Amino acid sequence: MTDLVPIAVALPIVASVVALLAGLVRSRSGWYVALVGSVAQVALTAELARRVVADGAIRYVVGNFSVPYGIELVIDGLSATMIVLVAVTALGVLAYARRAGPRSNPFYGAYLLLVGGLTGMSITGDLFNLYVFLEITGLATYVLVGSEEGGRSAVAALRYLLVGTVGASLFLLGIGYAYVATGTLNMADLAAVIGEDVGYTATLIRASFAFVVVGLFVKVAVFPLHTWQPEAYASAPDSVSALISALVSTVSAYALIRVIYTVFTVDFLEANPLAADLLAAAAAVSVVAGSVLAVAQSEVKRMLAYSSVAQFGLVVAAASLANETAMIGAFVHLVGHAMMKGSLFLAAGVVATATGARTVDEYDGLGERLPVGAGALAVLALAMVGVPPTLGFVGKWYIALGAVETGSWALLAVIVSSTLLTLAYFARLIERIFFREYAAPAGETGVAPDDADVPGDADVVADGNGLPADGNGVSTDDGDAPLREDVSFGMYAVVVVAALLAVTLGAAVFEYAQFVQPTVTRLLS
Amino acid sequence: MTDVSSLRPLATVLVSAVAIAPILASRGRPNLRESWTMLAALATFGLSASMVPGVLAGDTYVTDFGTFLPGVESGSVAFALQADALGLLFALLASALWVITSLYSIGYMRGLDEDSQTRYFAAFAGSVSAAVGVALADNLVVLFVFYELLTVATYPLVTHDQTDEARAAGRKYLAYTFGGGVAVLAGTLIVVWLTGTADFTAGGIAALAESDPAMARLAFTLLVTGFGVKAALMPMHSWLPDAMVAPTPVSGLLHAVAVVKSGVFGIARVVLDVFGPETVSDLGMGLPLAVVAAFTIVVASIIALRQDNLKRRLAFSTVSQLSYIVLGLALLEPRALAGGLLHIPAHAFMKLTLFFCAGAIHVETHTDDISEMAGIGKRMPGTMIAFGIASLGMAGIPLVAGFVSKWYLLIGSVQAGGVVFAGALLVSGVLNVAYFWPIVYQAFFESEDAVGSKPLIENPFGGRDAPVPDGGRNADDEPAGATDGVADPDEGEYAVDRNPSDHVVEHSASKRAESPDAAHADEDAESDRAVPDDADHNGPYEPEHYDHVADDEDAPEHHHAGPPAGGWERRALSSETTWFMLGPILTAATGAVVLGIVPDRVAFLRLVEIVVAGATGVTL
Amino acid sequence: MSTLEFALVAFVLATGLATAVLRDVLGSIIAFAAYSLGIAVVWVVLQAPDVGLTEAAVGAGVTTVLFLLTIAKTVRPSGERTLERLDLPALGVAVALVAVLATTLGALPPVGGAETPVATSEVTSYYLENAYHEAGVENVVTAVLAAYRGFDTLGEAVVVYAAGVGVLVVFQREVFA
Amino acid sequence: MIDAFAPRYLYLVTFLLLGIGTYMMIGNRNLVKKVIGMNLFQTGIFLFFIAAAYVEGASPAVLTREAPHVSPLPHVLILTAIVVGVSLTAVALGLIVRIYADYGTLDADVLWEVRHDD
Repeated sequence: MTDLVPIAVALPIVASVVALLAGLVRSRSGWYVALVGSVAQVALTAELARRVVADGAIRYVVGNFSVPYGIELVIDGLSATMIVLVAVTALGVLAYARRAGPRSNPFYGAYLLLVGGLTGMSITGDLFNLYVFLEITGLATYVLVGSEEGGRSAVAALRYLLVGTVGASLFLLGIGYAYVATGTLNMADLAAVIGEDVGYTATLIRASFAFVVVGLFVKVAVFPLHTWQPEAYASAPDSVSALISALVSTVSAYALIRVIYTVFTVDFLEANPLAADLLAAAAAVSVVAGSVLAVAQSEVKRMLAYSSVAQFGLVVAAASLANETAMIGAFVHLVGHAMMKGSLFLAAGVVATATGARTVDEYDGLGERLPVGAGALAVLALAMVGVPPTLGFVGKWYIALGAVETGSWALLAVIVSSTLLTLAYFARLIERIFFREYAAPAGETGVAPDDADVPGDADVVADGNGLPADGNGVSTDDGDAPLREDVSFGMYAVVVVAALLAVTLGAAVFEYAQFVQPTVTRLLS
Repeated sequence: MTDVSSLRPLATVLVSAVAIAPILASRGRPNLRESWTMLAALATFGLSASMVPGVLAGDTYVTDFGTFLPGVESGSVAFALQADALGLLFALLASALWVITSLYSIGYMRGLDEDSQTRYFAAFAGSVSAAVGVALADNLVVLFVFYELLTVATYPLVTHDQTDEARAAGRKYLAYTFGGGVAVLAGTLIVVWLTGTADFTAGGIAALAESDPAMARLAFTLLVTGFGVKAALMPMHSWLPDAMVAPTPVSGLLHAVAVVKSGVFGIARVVLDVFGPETVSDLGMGLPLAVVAAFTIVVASIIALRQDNLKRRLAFSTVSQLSYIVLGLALLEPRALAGGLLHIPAHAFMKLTLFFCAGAIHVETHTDDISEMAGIGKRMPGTMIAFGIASLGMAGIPLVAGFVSKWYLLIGSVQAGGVVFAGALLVSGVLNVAYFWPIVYQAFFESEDAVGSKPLIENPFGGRDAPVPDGGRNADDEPAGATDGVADPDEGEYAVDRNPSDHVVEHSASKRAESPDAAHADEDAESDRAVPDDADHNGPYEPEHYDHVADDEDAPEHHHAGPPAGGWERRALSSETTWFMLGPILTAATGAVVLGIVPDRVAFLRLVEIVVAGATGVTL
Repeated sequence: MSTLEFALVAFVLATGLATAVLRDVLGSIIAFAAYSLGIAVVWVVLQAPDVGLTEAAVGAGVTTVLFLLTIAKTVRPSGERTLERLDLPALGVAVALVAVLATTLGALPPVGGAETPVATSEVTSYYLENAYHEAGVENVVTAVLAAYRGFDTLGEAVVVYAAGVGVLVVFQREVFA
Repeated sequence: MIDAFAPRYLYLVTFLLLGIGTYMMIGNRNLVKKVIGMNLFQTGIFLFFIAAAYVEGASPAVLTREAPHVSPLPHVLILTAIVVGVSLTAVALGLIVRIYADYGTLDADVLWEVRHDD
């Protein structure tokens, strides 16, 4: 029954084809196909994770060949975490996308393709196969970013495509170096050959490490290789921003950790302390620069995007420590960040759909106008800041404790003060939401509560930006600040549930840590 | 000491947190909303009081949820709450004073017709929950959790006014306290790393005494610095005076009791239950801390002298008094410890009284500056008497709470050989007199006509020479044709302008000249209105009746700072303000006196004795 | 290296350079097509006929057609100049990259050596020895492609499919509508 | 020096192609040329793999040909990578067509600016 393993990759891909073909019969049926596919994927990945809990890691070689000649798929605690995260997030975002769109069938084809690509990246045990899935993921992501109306998203998508391809190509070059040095591509086999025959200080291995890491840094969006990311997140449709901000960089960071520790192993970092130092330095720079840039943004989605640069700095910092506690922390933070950041993008989407507000300035007085959305957004923001006992705090605790254990004081300082850096940009938002009065933009009428204007002119809402394709722009004038009617229950539900989870899931982390502990121990041994 | 597994600590923390939901839900119905607040306050107080007998008998109530975070090696950090003597001291204090403050809040918020009252009461309940959580935390990590939540919950209260000043204060508040939080987190991490645990242990965690002294010192410094932010140790105090833009009940309960004392309480936990007095002494960290505290005591007192805004003066007084507690802890001498800890409740009662008085003056007369308060004793006799009593206590005069704690402190500092510290205490006592006495003196013994003879006040008088004082804020709402001095060039002088919290300021010069009787009658009407009438849901407290400007055209003397042109009118104690405000004032003042006269009859002293015995083995 | 090899490599580099410096986009595309053909021949010379065939069909064929379609649908900016203006920062980055890469040159095994890890690796010899009786194909490349690394090939198919879906999404079209 | 260099010159060609590709992606303002640069970049890497597989005097990895054979694995990888490359190119060109439809220009400098006014 281990045949379930390749099915985890195949299922979303097949569903993607079905979604596309369903468009022949009936347009706008893609969402339903995606829903069925995602539910099945959640069930499948949950079952796989259950088996990992029960029996330990699952190894499967496609086509019944033997390692290292065939391609191996591995599901251990960490990859199980990723595939479940991917499936659940995809399902959650679907709940949002039903009303918010985009709604075309090819869109959901690409959506499911992304799920398949990310799942493949998570479970593959072969370095070149990782590249193939990286490119599938990349293609799906570029396309999804470009799925928004208007030229802006196309420009962002093209930029992303060019930079992302360079990243993937450098990754491929890194694989080339490793292959030239060892003659094999299976991760476990590579680790063995590097350790026994080639040696950790060989130039080829160092070069391979450098290219693989830089290539994945591009995909993770570590400063200064993040340049594609803010515009891509900001210009994509809200559903897509949420999905890719939650998953693409996350799985890339997972791949980074996987490659560093499974292929190159801890011994490589020990033999090349400079490599670990450079990782840590890149992480620290990313945390600080990402936060500073986030503070400088006026567009909320761009701010959230830069926030991701900073948060992935924390993950990379944890990865550079080669310490069990920190590594668990990296995964807690990966999952936590995925949930919180994805939901923050969705919350920003709810706000934009309901009020048209997309810049920080336009968030003035949002607490009055949209209490539920604003409240969820604030809770998620605080969780992101790391206010205890939220998920954001727990992840940070593990990472920081790992830094203390290894005596990395400089990194510890960066990690704990990232709280303040994160606060700097989120407090600004929260202050505007709750502690400023809403001021209707100049030249608008019919928005002040006591302004007895002609009802019906509220079509002129506070919206200077493009709304999603289906935004019909009609809202009823209930004499209040302009509220669009097209925020569905599903859109609210996802955001609110995520906010609640962000607060409460921290309590479950210790259990999770027990679950991944053996995997992490093996990874770092 | 026996641990008793019980859900009571949890319930004590959760009651007020849970109350947030019904408070938010009943946002349209103020009376119902405030009922929830009162219910939660009484329940919290009842729960903490119910644990007193057990704790006095030597039990500790514990609620344990099991492991929350990993420690080092096999160690782990549990999410657990415990009600031991020290924790209960703080929990009991915060919850008792919340009951009083809740009543007062009703009078204050309605008296000023503040905006966003629902948010206010919800955030208040959240703050108390977090403060009680700080009190009942079982280990450093849980304490940190609630410490941070307290910051989050109080932020909306600081920024309540939504003015630029309030927002700036809020930002500063967040920056300072989260900065402190970062230091606490780092210190906690190091402690966990050194010992594998973070559990509070009477007398200190043993493993810490044997660990690397440099690391232990670093951890101690980080923790004390972090907690010192909320404890307003200089130079990390400056958020506190700025936070005085918050409504006065907030300043009273949170910025004189719950928030600032969570900082002090954190330091107490660190000194007594994490490191233990002995280890602190071995590490040589007591003296530097004592020096910082003594410095803060004296300097803050001197700064307080120069503040004309009453709340700012009180804030600096708080800065100074908090350091009494820190000094007591830092001296590591049993009696000094007892004095410091006892000063937690003593200062709380006295300072709360003082803030309540300031708030009552603000609501009734819109006066915030001391220089405008000459003769105000006529207008608000009960308030100013309470103010006087609390001031005496602050200065350490016998028969009021402050005396007992300062006595212990003084003895302790002499025993510790710190003559310098004893000197600082005495100097500060004198300064206390110097900055409180003029307020009381001028309130009762000077008339508003006497010019500039008050000692130690440098700011010019406002209101006295101005021919037609006008708030100037709502000029548009003036009745047409009112021949008042809207363009009065002096109006920038008024406290109202310097204190945007008085954002509902309305004054009609033509009305001000009305006979005192008429004004008096209106005032009575105002007092009546302030009594919530549950049966009358269309009563004046329904939101649609909140049109303060329109309602209060007839109650002019409420709306400008300083005495009215004819001088303060003389009022009886019962009519000077509403009972919603006077009641809490008198209760708090009574509490301060009771603590001063029969300290051993109140649970606090006995709790302190247990704490000191646990930490040092010395029975007082 | 033989003269033929040298001339071939020189041709590839020259056409590659030409794509970069020609200002006219059409010229650049034509140069790129020539480059692709050249590199296809390089693959054949390096004993990779399958790759050469694919490169000729896909690289020189399909890609060129796509480029031509694109400029037909958009614009072919024609300037007065023949060559692009030199972009110094870009040149700096490119030179830096080449310099960094060149530092690894000495560590790389010589091309064509029979003792390189690639040539001698267990994986290579396993494929050469077992492909026929395990996969039943005499072309080992096909055997590896279809059998041993069939999962990659599945991925490859998915990539092509993704490109199809992608173009539909990018143009915001429904399927065949 | 020459002895060490001569057998490895194909790798140097790889690096030069990567350099040219990088230059085009950064330095050329026309979007189509950037995509061409991307293709050059990728073929540079292909050359790296194929050169690594080459064995002097060996025949292609077809068992009917006499031994020794070149390593088949890199060829397989590059066959996959070529297809990936063309797929990426197709999507990139699709995006370019749409950008042109919306903005009427393919000049990157102009477009990066337009973005800020959006």
